[in-house]
Amino acid sequence: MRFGVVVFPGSNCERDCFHWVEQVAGRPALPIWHGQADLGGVDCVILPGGFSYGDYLRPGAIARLSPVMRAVQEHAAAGGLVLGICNGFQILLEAGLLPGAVLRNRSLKFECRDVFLRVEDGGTPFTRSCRPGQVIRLPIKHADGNYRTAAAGGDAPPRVLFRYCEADGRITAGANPNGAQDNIAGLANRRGNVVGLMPHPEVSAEPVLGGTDGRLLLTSALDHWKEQGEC
Amino acid sequence: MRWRARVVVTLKPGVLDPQGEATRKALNGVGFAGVEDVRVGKFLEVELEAASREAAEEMIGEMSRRLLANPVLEEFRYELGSR
Amino acid sequence: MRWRARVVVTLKPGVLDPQGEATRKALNGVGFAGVEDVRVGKFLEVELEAASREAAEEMIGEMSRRLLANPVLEEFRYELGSR
Amino acid sequence: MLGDRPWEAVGLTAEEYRRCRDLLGRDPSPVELGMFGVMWSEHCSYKSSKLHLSRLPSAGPGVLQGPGENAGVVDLGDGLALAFKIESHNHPSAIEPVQGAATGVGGILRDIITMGAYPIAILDSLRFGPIDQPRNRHLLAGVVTGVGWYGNCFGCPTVGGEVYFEPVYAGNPLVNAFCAGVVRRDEIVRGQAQGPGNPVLLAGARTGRDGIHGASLLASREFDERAEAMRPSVQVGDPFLGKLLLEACLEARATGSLVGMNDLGAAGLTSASAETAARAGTGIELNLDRVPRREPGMSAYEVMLSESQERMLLIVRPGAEQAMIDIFTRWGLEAAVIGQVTADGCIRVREGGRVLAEVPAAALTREAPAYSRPARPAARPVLDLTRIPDLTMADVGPTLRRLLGSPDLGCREWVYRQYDQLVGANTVLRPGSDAAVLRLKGRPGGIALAVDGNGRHCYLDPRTGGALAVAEAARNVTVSGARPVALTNCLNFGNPERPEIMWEFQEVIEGMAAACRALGTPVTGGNVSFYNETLGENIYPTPVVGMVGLLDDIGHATGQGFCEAGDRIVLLGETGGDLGGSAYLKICHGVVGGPPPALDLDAERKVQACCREAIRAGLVRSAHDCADGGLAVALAESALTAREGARGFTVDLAAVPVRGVLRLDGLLLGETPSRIVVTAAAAALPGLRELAARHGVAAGVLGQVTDGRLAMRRGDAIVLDEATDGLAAIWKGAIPCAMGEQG
Ligand SMILES: Nc1ncnc2c1ncn2[C@@H]1O[C@H](COP(=O)(O)OP(=O)(O)O)[C@@H](O)[C@H]1O
Ligand SMILES: [Mg+2]
Repeated sequence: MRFGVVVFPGSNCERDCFHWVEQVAGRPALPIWHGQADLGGVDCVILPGGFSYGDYLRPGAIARLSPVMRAVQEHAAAGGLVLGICNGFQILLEAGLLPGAVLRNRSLKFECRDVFLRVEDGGTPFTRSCRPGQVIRLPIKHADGNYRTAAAGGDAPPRVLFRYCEADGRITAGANPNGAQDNIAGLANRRGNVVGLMPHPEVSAEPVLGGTDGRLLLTSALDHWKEQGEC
Repeated sequence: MRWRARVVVTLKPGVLDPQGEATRKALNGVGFAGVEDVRVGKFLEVELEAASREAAEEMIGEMSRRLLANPVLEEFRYELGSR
Repeated sequence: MRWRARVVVTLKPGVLDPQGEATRKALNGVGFAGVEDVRVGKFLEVELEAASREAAEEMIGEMSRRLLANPVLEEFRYELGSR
Repeated sequence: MLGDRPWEAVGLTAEEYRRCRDLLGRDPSPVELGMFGVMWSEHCSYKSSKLHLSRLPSAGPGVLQGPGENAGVVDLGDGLALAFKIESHNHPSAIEPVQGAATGVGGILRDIITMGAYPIAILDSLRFGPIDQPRNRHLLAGVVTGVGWYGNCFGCPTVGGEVYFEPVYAGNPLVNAFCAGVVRRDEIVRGQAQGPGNPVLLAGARTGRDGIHGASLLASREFDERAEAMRPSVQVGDPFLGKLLLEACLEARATGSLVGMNDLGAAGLTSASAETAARAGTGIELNLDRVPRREPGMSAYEVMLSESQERMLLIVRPGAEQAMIDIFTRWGLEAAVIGQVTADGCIRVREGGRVLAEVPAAALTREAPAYSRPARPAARPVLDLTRIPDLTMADVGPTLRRLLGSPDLGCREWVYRQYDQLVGANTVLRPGSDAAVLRLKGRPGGIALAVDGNGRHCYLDPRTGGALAVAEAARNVTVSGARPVALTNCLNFGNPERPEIMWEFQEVIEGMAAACRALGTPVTGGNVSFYNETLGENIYPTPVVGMVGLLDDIGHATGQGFCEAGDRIVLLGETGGDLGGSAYLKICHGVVGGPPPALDLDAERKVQACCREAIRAGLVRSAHDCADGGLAVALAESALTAREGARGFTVDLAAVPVRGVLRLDGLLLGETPSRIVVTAAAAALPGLRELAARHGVAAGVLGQVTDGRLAMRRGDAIVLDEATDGLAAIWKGAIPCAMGEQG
């Protein structure tokens, strides 16, 4: 299975994503430049965290206009796997690949700390090796993670994958680090092939860094791929 | 011709506004008790070159929809003047 | 009486505006070649209670100086309307 | 045309003006005078400090680059090296906290990038006035926002730092930023304009009117109303552009055609060209018509002095120009050939065909004035302990609560939560322990980093205080499992034209030098910030030490928090009960006086060697030094930052190794240095005892790790019995409450 990581101007977790893929999948990921019109034939494209275009205007607003995003759209439409982490998630929201939008954190501050997440849906390629209801620990580091569904409301609720929770899995206001609606930390499109989340699995996938739950998203993707028998 | 557009981007009514809320609290906190509500938006000044007013209006509307405002939570309005 | 003030906060002329600059480049990049300059500021809608227009004006000016605008880098202007 | 007192406009004295006229053999042109003004400013010329700085030891086995370049460099082994440096941005932060702090971080990052290194860690050392005053809260909030904004957006983790609150910093907050970066030994870049004929490029952001005279007027003068009027000269940072600049510079280096590189900071193009030329013994000819500008109508004077951020000067091989320009363009940055290296040693500035300046690079740098300013010892408040009643056992609980709930000793999480501590995927020990520890990918080892400097101690006895700063920084690195190897320092002082300030400066340097020699940690560089004086009030002499330590095995990384109930708690080192200058006297009695804790460098060396060996031998599970708040606060911190199930202790104070008979307050809250609280599994005790004996270090087994309560006895009298949760709430709430963010 081939992974690619898109590099936007101002991305700053792309190196961490390369390292993560290398650690977990055992092979290097392909760098994909924001100006590229194609994804170089990767099976899973990762939009990394950081501050693409400085988060100027709105996080992800400028990045989603990059040439590479058309290729990402087509990849997603064709059922290809897409994972957006933090700023990558924000870009997917701005691009309309995932529903909703984010506002500034309730605290109006950048928040960097570990959070507990309850896995709400083990049915996507990125969560299948988690038990539904399983509680995992990952770090967050963002200033704009206050997730909101569309103002009008009307449209169907998002397919929620992760919610901020207490260590024991209870969903409480106290466990919500940014004010996100319904403690939503990550979601998928209906089909499940496009996933975005605010927490950072890529810096929590090695014992030496104090956590390994970050491996789950990639091991899930790898299992999914094996099952498709296309490895 | 050269134009200057003033674009105001605001959150749609009903969308919660953490910044506005914090600003109101801060204002009440330093003695502006009379402040009941604050909403924070963006104000953009765009200088552009366009053949006609229509062309300029066209451009501004287009760029506001595509970039300056997020259709999910925000709305925009603008004024156009010549320079 | 209840008033609504619209406060516009902008960077002083000459102060670097990285955000405006990035926005201009982005707009040029997606085909809005005519865009020559973008400056990004804040737009605040403040609803307040004040005895008279003078009192309201007084309050708005005061809070803009103290909180809404950063006197080092920004300047502000406002309009006042009754609700 | 320059008026009859031309020197005043650029912050020089009549004497200094005469000196530059002698060096030129004529009157300086307006542009030349501006160049002298900034280059001979205190900030750029170190004219009041350079004669004394030479007293600091700067050589050592692992040192690959000492003072004189943009950053120091130490050897990490196997062809890898670490570049690191600390810088102040005090006055800009006082004027505009967010941008001042942000551009301070941007500046130190560029110093590291300039060495060809990839930045992997930032630490910030901050000083403010008491935060019960709104202005100080505003400054703290703004500075933390600025540090976070730049570091987070740039993508370099902020992994540690310190925050102090003292009235003396109300008018002069201190914002010191430390950065470290990794570089392959054979890829280290120097800030040297080698090779006459080599093209000189200016890359990064366009040049605007920002920060004109920042160096000479803001950073090199005492601070008063006039500074308010200089506000328009505040620079604005762009971390987004800063990150692009990093990527482009790394690519430029990789081409092999990069000869030298220097960031544009204080004194902008003037300093970058003069410094690179002077270091290489060459000259540079600049054609200002080629400088990419942000605004029309800028004069040559403004272009030469602009402090616009995110710019780099590159010296490249002939023929490589276009390749370089292409790299920067690809990253969306400006780059232009603005001149070339010459052999005549002159900085020559042309515009519109005219030569506007022609100054020997040496005249702007090496030949700058050097003053041995008069120094006079100053009396310091004495401490009369007879006027301060000792603590009764009943006082201990309430006192500990008061200390842990004070902004001085409260948890710093409110600050470091606003920083990305993790980007880079190297952070092994995050903020919240004595030092930060980072792994080095693909290697067994890692590095430890800490910044320390207790201004109160330095005020009470500058020489001892200077030594204590080095000792504490080394200790913080040691207890984290590393071997301290070298340091950088930021010397924050008042007005050097005052003899007592010069005395403080010289004493601090003597103290630091002695500690550096004793602990084997040379000084590879740093920064001096004078004129931290507002309306006659000077700050405490505040040397901030940024210490680098190495771990051979990342598995040795050791935190300050207790690990497991049942582990034995051992105190290494003797307690002298030194109350002078303690946090306790300041917070609970409003007293800042007496001699600071005495430092025995030999004892310090021994206790650190012992702790390191114990960690390497796998004998200890946690280690935390006793600093502000002494033994009681150290024990409490280890419990408050412990793993689940180990959040408590029970100790017997009778087991504390003491020097003489001590008061209870001195025993619990005195700040005797050279003490380390370690925990060890019961089975490891004999080994630990034996090790301590071999190192000649006193070791007292105080008790053991428990969960839920902090309990102290003295013999069979109860001294303390507090629920951990209650204290945790007070400790964690200290800064949020002071900031008015929660009840
Ligand atoms: N300004 C800051 N930025 C980041 N981390 C900080 C800051 N201030 C304090 N910290 C962290 O909080 C912890 C406690 O700080 P401090 O009490 O100064 O430690 P010590 O007394 O061991 O020097 C340390 O891990 C330190 O790195
Ligand atoms: Mg310590």
